[in-house]
Amino acid sequence: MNQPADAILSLVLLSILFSFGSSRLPSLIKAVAFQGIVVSLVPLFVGHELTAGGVIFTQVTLLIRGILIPLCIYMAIKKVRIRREVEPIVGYHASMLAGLALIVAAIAFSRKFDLPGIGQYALLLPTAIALLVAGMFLLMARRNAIAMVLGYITMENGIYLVGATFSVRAQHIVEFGILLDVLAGVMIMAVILQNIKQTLDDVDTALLRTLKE
Amino acid sequence: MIKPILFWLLAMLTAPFFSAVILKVKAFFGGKKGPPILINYYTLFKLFQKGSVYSHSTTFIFKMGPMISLGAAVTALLFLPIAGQPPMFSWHGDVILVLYLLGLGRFFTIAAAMDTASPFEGMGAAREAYFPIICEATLFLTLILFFMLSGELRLSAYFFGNEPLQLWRAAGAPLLFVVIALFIVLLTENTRVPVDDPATHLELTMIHEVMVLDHSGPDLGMIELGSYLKLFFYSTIVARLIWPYDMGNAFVDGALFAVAMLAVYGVVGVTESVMARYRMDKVPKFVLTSFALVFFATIITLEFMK
Amino acid sequence: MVELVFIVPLVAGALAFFMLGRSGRPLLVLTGAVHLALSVYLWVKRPEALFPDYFGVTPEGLLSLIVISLLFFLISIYTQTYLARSAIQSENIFTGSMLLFLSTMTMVTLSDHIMVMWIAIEATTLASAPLIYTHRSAASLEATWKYVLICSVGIALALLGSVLITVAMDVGGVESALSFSSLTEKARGLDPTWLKVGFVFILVGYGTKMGLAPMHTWLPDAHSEAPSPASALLSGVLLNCAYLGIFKTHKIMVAAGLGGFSGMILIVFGLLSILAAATFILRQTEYKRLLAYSSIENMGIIAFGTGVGGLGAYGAILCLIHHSLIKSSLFLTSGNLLLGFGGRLISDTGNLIKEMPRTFVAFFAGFAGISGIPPFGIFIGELFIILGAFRAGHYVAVGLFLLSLCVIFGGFAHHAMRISFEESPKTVEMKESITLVWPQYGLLLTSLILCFWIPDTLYQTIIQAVTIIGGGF
Amino acid sequence: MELFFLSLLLIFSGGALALILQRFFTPMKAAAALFIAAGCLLGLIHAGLWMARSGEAAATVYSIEYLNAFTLAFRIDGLSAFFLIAIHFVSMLAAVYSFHYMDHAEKPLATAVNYFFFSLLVGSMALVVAADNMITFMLAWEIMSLSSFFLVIHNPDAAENRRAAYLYFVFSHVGALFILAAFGVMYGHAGSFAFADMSAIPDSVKILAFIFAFIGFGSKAGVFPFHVWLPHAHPAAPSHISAVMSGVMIKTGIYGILRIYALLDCQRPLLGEIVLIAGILSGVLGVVYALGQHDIKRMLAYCSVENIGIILMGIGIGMIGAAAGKPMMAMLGFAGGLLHVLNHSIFKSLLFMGAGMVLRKTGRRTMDALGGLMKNMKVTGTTFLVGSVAISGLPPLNGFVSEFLIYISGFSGAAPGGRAFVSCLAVIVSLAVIGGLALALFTKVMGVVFQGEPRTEAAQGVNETGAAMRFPMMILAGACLAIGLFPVGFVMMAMKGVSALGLGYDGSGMDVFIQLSANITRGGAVFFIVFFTILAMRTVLYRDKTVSMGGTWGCGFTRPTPRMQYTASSYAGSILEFFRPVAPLHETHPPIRGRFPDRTHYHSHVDDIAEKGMTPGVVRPVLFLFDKLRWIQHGDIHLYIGYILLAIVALLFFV
Repeated sequence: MNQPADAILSLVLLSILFSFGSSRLPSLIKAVAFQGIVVSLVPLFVGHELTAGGVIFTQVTLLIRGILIPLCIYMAIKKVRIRREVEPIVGYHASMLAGLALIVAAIAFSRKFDLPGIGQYALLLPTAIALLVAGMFLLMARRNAIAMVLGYITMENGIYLVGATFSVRAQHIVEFGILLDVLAGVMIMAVILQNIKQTLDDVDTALLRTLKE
Repeated sequence: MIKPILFWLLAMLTAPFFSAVILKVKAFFGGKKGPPILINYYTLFKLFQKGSVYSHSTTFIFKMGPMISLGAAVTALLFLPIAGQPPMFSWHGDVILVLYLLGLGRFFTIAAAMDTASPFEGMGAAREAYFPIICEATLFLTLILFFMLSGELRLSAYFFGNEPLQLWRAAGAPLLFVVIALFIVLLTENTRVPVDDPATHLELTMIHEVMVLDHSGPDLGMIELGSYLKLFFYSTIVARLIWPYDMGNAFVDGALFAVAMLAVYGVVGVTESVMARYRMDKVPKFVLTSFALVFFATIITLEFMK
Repeated sequence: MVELVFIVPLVAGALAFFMLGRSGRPLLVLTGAVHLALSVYLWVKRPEALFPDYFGVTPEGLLSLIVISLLFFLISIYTQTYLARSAIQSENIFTGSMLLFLSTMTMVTLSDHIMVMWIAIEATTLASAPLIYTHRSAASLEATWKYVLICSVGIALALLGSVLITVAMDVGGVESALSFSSLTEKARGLDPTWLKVGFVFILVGYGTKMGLAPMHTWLPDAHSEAPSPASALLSGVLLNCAYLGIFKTHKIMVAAGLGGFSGMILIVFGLLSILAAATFILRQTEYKRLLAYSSIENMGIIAFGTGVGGLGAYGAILCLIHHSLIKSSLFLTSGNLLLGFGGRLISDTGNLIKEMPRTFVAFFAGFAGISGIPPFGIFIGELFIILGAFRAGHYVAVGLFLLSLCVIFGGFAHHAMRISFEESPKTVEMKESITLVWPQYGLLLTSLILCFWIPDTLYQTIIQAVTIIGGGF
Repeated sequence: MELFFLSLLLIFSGGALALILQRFFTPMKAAAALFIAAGCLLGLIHAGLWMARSGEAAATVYSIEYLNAFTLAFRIDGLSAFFLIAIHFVSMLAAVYSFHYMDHAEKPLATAVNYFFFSLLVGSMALVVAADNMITFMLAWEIMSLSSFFLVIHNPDAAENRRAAYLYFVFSHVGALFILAAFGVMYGHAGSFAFADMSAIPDSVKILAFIFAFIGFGSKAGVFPFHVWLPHAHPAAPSHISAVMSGVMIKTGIYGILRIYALLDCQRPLLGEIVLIAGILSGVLGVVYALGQHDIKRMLAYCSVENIGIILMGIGIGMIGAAAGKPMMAMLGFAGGLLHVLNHSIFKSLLFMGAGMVLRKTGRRTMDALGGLMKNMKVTGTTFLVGSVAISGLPPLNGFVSEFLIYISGFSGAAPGGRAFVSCLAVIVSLAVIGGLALALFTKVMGVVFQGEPRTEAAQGVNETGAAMRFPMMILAGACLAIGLFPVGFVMMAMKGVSALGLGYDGSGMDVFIQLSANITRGGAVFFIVFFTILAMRTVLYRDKTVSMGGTWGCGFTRPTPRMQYTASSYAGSILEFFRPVAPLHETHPPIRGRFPDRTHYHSHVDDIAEKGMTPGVVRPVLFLFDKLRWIQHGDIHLYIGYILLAIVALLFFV
């Protein structure tokens, strides 16, 4: 815990618990936004040489991950006045417990391998794994479509955390392409959400089970 | 070469006589005088003199039936050693040909019966088609046995000279089963009691007689002659098996053979006198016993030869 | 120069969004033609890319590319009449997305960089989402939602997989560009554990997109809800693009000496997909879903063949090409069925041979082809895959393979007979105009010819593609 | 070889011409029939010339490059040539027959398509028997199946035709997959597509491959219990197609079995016993089921099953003989089986053509609706009679010759002791039983269809116009008699086929065959002499006798009617009763009650146990199993994502 990175990463872990426990979408969005900001800042702390391009790119990432993506989800909610509940399949308390277990498991799991370059950042890998699985968890444990989208974003954040810290080689242009993809994806999802709301008058995915065998 | 022909002609001439013996025996059991011993010759003579009446329904098959059945029987006799004398033809596998020729005769007898559009003849035809199937199985099983015993596949190898004796020597007691089985086959193939009663008056229960209802004149004569010959054929086989000895003199052998034949025909007559016709659905079981017997014999013989 | 091939449709697509009414249609054909010409040029010349560390001309890429542009050209011709016959609102979005879709898929085939490949594949998802939602119905909305979400999640995992491969580089201490080609060269140095993990993630990720069971769940919905030309593209070539990603990674694995591991995984997933397809083909009620599941089956067959390697890998590539040709023709034919009978249920159709004879020819030929009956090419592909599998000694696997093929044929044939010969509930009064049948005929004819004669250059390209994964004979 | 391909070219061009000329009905038929027949004639000449070569003729080989790396290899040896003769002979006559048979002028396109696929079928059959590597074989085989499928579905309006076509399609494709599996097993060990390299693989593998191949080819040949498609497909197809399919197409299955056997060169008695048991089952059950049929074409189809059984019995006994090291037994068995292939192709196509003529003129396939056709259909009736006698295996016709050889083979193996004895015993007895049943069967058909009085007005006042339909039947009937009386040449042909099996039996023992054939000829001659003598006597007896006509003696019935005739059902009834365990007989007839009973009816139906067992035994379990899995796709996206996670986790365990 002697690294500043670890300090904020622990906050991210907290935000995961928070997102698991929160029953209302706006708070969930805030949590996701916070994670986005943090993960896009992490590369600055992790000791890569800070080129100008690097710094600029970090800011762009911050802009997109931290602000744009959460914003367009928020807009979607605003525009169509979606109910604020996340309609859990797994209850909040159970989710909280699951989150704790997840974090512990992630830390224990990441002890297994020591990777060059990031050895000293104790929480980096755990956080990445935790974010990944947490996203998956939200995707599977929330009936509300928007919550699911947010889960997807959480996942993406986790993957970005891994990517940004390990693939030092990855050219920024490529990273940027990835970023754009994610952004576009989220936007399209937002559009779909609006359409769902308009056609079905709710974003409860229980209504989206007509196509089956 | 002359002797085979002689015996072949002799067989064809005496066949009607032997059949008459059956009638005599039955008459005896019935306490009657019975028809003259040459009755069958009179019948044939009478029939050959007559003309014929044909049904509108019939076609040329109706006319072919008698000819082919007679022809088949005659040809069969050409391959059979009569009275232990050499047959006119004999080669590897001739016995199969003979059996199938008799089958050909049956085919056309049935076809001729079906030609008349008469319900009763169809009925008889169906039975005529049914029962011999089992007989054939029996016969071919017997053939396998004989082949195992003699290592040959020709009639003369079983019934010529003292070959039958060789069979008895090789097989021994089991051959007794075969004799019984062959006797059953004889009764079935020639539609005698207990399979069929030639003397009955109810068409519903007939087999052979009903099939020839519409034949008349020479056609009927040929059919009768054919049936005599067929009976003679099977009787010869049985007779040779019960009298397997060979004296080496044609006349003596002929005489003894005639005696054996009389015995066989007599037994047929006795059977007809003491037994009643089986119900039609009982007949297959009766015929199957012959198959069982031969099968039994074959198995035992196998043990012997081991 | 290489990049031009996907830039052209990109620009055209951007343009198409602003072309109102039906003015976009000719652009579709025009772009298709240009694209075809460019691809042929690429095939012949094999030029260098402007950004060689992102893009490059690889044999497998070329194969997919040429198929894509041939298909797109014919499909665009078909689309003219289809659009005219069916009511589609906001046509400009449809045409625009079609073109963008084409451009992104082209990009997939030409990208050599792991990340760029990922970007392109994700882009195909985004570009094709509007196509699925064309009909604006609740069902199509649901299909789109599932398609986008499931594919995005899956592909996110593929991204993780790509990242993990870079981790494998770090751990293995390999200095290399992130391009498939150079990684394949230096594969020996990569850390095997991380490489395996990376492959697993990439397989599941791109497998989701390729429609391998159990990640196939989105596929039947999307393919059945999209308008037929779009389904033809989705099923015909999009799956190939996803397969390309797996194929290239498999190449790295083989080069790293982990071919056994990845091959076995491919075989297992292939079998799973075939079994899943069998499950739903048997009692299928909608003909487009039927075709969709048949695509899953064929993807399974291809994965199986790739995993088997040797003769099987060669057969897999043949299956890949012929499946694209035949399946897209079948989907176009299903468009005719929809136009003619108006219903999407199999029970809505019937007696095709009398009602729409020309369509019947295309339909039944396609059915025979997809079931691996000559004179269509899948037959020879499956033949090689099966023989190759026996050669490689996977007796149990190939036994399951054959049995499930029997089941699938039984089911598919039942539906095909139903559609073709049973009494029809209604009489069709649709004119089978040339453009509604000849594209299918063209595709089927190509498959037929390729079953008996493969141009040498094509043959050489296939061989180049498969030799690295131990393909060939 | 050039001649061979030239004939193929002619045949295919016939089909193509049909499609081109479909506008003009009669010229189209004429052109197509002419070209196909000419092509077949050429092929026949080619095969005949090949056969005519003296001594151990070497195989002619030909190969073309295929898909840059492979070859389509063709090889014609004795076996191929033998089958080619049958194929081309029957197809030629069928083509001629079709000219008058296909008279639906209102459906020119359907007819043209029929001719097209007919030519494809003939050509692909020729290619199948000429193929010399797996790829070529499978290609030709599948095209054969596909084209014959389209021939079966010629008239899709009738529901039973559709069902028949579906059954046939599935059976042939599944069979093809089994063959492919067999090839796969072989390729897996030999590593080569060429047929020549297959004998090097281990014996256990050989047995596996042979069993796969036997199932595959058996389902094409109609071996019990894979024959289910056959009695459905043959009535559905046009009669000349049934003639070709039943006459020669199913024989390609026999060819496949023989070829695989020759390739594997595996001398285990087990193989022979498998073939033998299958043969006996098909033989007996086939003829029993045939007895139970009312539809004449269905009956003939089941009868094909029976004859396939006889052929397999010959081949099986031959294989057992080869395994037991008894050359004479082996050669006789194979020769008998092969000769029966030729014979059956002749008389079965003859019978189907006759049935086709009946169907054309009366429009009825139900036997009990016919009767008395002999009077107006002299040629058809007579040739049908010849065919019936021949197929019952009776002398002096060709059916007897092949069965005779099989009998002799069985007997020559019937030395006590040893594994072979039981097989021989089984073969001989079951052949005898089959012979008897076949006799009953065909006396029934002759009697009910062609003899007696017409049972319905459909059978009254018919004719047999159409020379193109009569002519082939006469040729075929002539062929039956020719082979039956002078078998030596044909037996030698069969021997050429046997020598191609590579059993290492040289020319020795040929004299035995010549002897046997000569004997058969002598037997026939003797019979004919006797017969003609009797004929002469008969004519003498009938000279200047009064021959009058009258009604049939109705045994007391004053007004007999045609409806009183014995029906096919009742004719076969008692025999079927005997076989009830294997052929469940269902009868429905309301009992007659009351003093003045009203009209009653009788309906009987025999179940094919294989067909009965197919649904509960195969279809339902499969459906059940897969229906249990359908919940996978239940529409809930959460679990869909769960699947992805599951896949990842499962895979990570194996890393």
